[in-house]
Amino acid sequence: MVRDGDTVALEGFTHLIPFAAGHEIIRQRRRNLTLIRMTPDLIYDQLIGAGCAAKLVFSWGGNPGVGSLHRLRDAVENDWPAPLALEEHAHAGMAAAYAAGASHLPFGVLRGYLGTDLPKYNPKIKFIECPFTGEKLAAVPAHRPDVTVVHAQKADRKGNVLMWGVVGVQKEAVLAAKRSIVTVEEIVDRLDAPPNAVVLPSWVVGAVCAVKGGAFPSYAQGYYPRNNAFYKQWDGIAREREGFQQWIERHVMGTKDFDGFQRSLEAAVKHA
Amino acid sequence: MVRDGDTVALEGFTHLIPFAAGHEIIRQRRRNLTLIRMTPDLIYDQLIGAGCAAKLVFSWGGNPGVGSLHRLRDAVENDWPAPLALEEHAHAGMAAAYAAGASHLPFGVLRGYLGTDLPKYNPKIKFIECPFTGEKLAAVPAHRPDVTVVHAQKADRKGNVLMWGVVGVQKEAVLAAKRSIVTVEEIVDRLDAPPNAVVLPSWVVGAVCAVKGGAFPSYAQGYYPRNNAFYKQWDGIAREREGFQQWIERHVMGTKDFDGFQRSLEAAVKHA
Amino acid sequence: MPDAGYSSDEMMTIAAARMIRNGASLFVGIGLPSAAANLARLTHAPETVLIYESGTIGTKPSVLPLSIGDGELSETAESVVSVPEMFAYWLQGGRIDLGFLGAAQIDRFANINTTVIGDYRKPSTRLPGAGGAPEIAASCKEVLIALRHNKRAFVNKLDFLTSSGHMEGGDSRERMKLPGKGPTAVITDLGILTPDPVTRELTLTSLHPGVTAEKVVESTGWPLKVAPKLETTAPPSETELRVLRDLNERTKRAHAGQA
Amino acid sequence: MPDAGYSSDEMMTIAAARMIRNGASLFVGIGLPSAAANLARLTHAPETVLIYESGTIGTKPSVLPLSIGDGELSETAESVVSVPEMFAYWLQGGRIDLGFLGAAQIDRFANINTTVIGDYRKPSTRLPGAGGAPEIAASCKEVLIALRHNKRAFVNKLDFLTSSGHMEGGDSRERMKLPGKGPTAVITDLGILTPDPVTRELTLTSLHPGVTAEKVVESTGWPLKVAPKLETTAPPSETELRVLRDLNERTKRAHAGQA
Repeated sequence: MVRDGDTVALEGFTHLIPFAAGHEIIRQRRRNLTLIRMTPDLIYDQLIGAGCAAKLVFSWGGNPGVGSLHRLRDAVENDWPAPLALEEHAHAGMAAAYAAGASHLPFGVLRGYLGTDLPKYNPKIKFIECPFTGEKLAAVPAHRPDVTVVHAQKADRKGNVLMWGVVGVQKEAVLAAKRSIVTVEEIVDRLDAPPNAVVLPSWVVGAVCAVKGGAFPSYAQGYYPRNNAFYKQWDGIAREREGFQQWIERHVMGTKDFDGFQRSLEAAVKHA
Repeated sequence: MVRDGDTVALEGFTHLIPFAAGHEIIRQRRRNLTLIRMTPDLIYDQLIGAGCAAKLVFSWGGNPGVGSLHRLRDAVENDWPAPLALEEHAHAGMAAAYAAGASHLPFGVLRGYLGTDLPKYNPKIKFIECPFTGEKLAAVPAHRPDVTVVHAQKADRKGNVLMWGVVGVQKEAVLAAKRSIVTVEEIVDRLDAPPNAVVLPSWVVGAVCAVKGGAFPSYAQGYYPRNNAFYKQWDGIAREREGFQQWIERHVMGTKDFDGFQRSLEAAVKHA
Repeated sequence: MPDAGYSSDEMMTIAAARMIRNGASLFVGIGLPSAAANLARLTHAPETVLIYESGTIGTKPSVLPLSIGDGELSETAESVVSVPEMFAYWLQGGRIDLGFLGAAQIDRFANINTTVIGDYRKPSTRLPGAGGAPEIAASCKEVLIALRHNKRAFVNKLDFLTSSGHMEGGDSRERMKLPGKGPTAVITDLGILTPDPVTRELTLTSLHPGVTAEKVVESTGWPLKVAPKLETTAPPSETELRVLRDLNERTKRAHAGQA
Repeated sequence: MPDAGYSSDEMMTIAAARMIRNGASLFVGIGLPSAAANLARLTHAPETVLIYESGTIGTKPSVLPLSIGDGELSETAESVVSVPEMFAYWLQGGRIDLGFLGAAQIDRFANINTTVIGDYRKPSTRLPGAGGAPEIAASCKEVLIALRHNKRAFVNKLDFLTSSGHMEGGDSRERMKLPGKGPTAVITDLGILTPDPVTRELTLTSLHPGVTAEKVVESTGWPLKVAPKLETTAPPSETELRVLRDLNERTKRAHAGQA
């Protein structure tokens, strides 16, 4: 469902990051993507390093608590493996842009960006006046991805999706998109969602696909914890181009699916 | 905490309507209030008929599924017991105004009011242009009540509040207000809130007060159902001024608190 | 029609229910829209997704709710969201197939009034007002309207335009950039009116059994256009009548014994 | 300071933690802010409400999270909200007492850069970027900033202004109508700087034990003002050191054994 040149959002705020779906995009050798994501994280470091991206729309591009995303930096600083255009926001602006997209509004309004240099480099940040008070507020155009991909804990057999814990902007990202894909830890007979839970009814979701462990090395609350050690290891894997390329070839391109990827990683650990 | 002349929002969308708090405002003979509420319902019919209100900010003023709010109509059509200024919106505009208030934005934006006569009579509905696409969108000023009152199912001993089911605009109304009061069905040792539940942490709530049954004749999910029969009876009680006044005198002014009100209503049913 | 075996209100509800496509997402108001939507769900359209503005999505009530937020709606819903989310992400989001409205007054272009009879500032009758209707009328992909047919309701000029139909007809709705297509049918106790594809003026296209075109024209406050090929609405089937009456009976019992 | 019995980073974290008033609501970033906030919560400020931008409100983690959304944050939170709600209703809503930021560069008016070193379009070092910082800096009632003190960080001119401090000093922040008061202290591994009440220029007001004013001035990329009455930061107490080290030890163990 992802095509070359698409604008794609893979969301999940530290939690439920759709790594399995990201790997599949790499395996399918998609090119020229505009990638949207608040926190690019390891998943976009991999997509960028693998040459899938032409542009990144984001607000914080680091390896949380560890340091840099070396593939992102290499693309920005040295155009490797290809130049990467940046459309840079702050989190508040990204959140407002997704919410506007979900709301079918052309723009979102926020009290933001005042005094910062971001509007100088991102023409999509403008300032408007309140029609009642004259106050100056920031405006950002709505995000409307061609495809949004998120990972969730459960779906029922009809395709209704349930997620809980840190839910980030996943709901907004799905509702803002033209098409959407949800990978889930498991498909169950009954969702048994608590009242007011975050549920995506089947009729607003394009496709649902069970991928156990599909958020690794991020986490799925109630299923497995964040693999903080892998996040730390990534710093070494991605620091040099060669090491990164070997890793991607061996564990992503060299495997058929996410299950294969996980087995390949385990084998590597055993032989280390 | 409610003073004469205040702008007051008692919210609860068909569910968890803070009737007990409304009665207390009537008992305290508050005057000159600006009442905000999406659906005035019986609670505002009572406040208006009792002479507490100078202005009503609303979007739908009926007795749901039954018919008119006769006290509201009498105030608008005949200035009884006092003239009532109207600031009239649609639901979408009211919801956007509360959300803007909770967000500390001076106004909310919506795709609304296009083609309708409402902007002709409500100068607080304006139209703005999207700075990116030039599209015409409606803008409404944020609601910032002096006091918001809501009813919820539970609070813990620290004052954290949990509500579930139809949660309406209660969270937004509380967060938009300068002061807030929450009545609850019960105070418990532990909230045991499910993940992502609607919780108001104690530090954003002004006061919490246990009033068992305090949403009658609306309902508190998990505690008691909506008393649809009373909603139907209200049509007869409120149709004529005399009948309404007798009812308010006997059951509200003539009782000390909501418990007294409920006993007084029960006694009336037994003698009928 | 005392000997038809059904009332004209039943015919209206059943005719309205038939317009609901199975699987459609449906934004439902209280009263006839709710009855028709639930009738459809219990007969030919079991996969219909019922949405009430209280925030309840995909609800399956066993009785008709009196309010749009009765407890059963939230207990049987697939998802219950806040009211700001309902209006922003769901209705304005453009994901609702069909909106279903009632009205106190309607004009020839299916614009409707639910606000006042008489002058806004000194009304002879103050009606409940807009509620969710203006944005339902604007943002749902299609809109159905149901109301009883008489000259007080079908007026030459609205006292107040609460919710936009086809505005002044022709392409005036499109020019105003309202997102949805607007009203596609008006179902009454006498027949069915649909907008002319070009002028968008409401035209009588179907008569309920036993009703004459003259009766409908007489009950309309403007010179009503009548389609050259006028159809007759199929009478209620046994199943439709039985399911509707059962639903109404269950509803009556449920809303009685409490006060 | 090899014989002080604590490191300069420990002094910095502890000095930062002391600035947190018990009961305050605190918007916390990862790294030193998170360590200081949790240290405060585990010592003198048990009622501190910790808020991470992942949507977790009132969390009580037993170890320091590596990311701002680790599972323990949501498991121990009083409430977990969506990210759009966090930024709109909570941060922008103006209900957070204290924001706590780090920085790669800071200028004399406590404006900070976390975006790039060098030219934006051809940076020598691409940093992670803004994240939540610009609106934390704008909307929290007060802001604390913590970073190591050296000339690469304390610069005469920022390469990029990511988050607004006191802008050009004086009343320039107020004139820009930023909602919060802005930075009230900068805590480093050498001492504490606070903005002059009038000019808003950062002034050295406290030295950590064993540090000289000359050393701080030398480590600053502009001619640093030094307060006439320079205080000395109280050294870490035994309790502070023990709780911080326990916390770091627990954290290290928790983040190791998984991959």
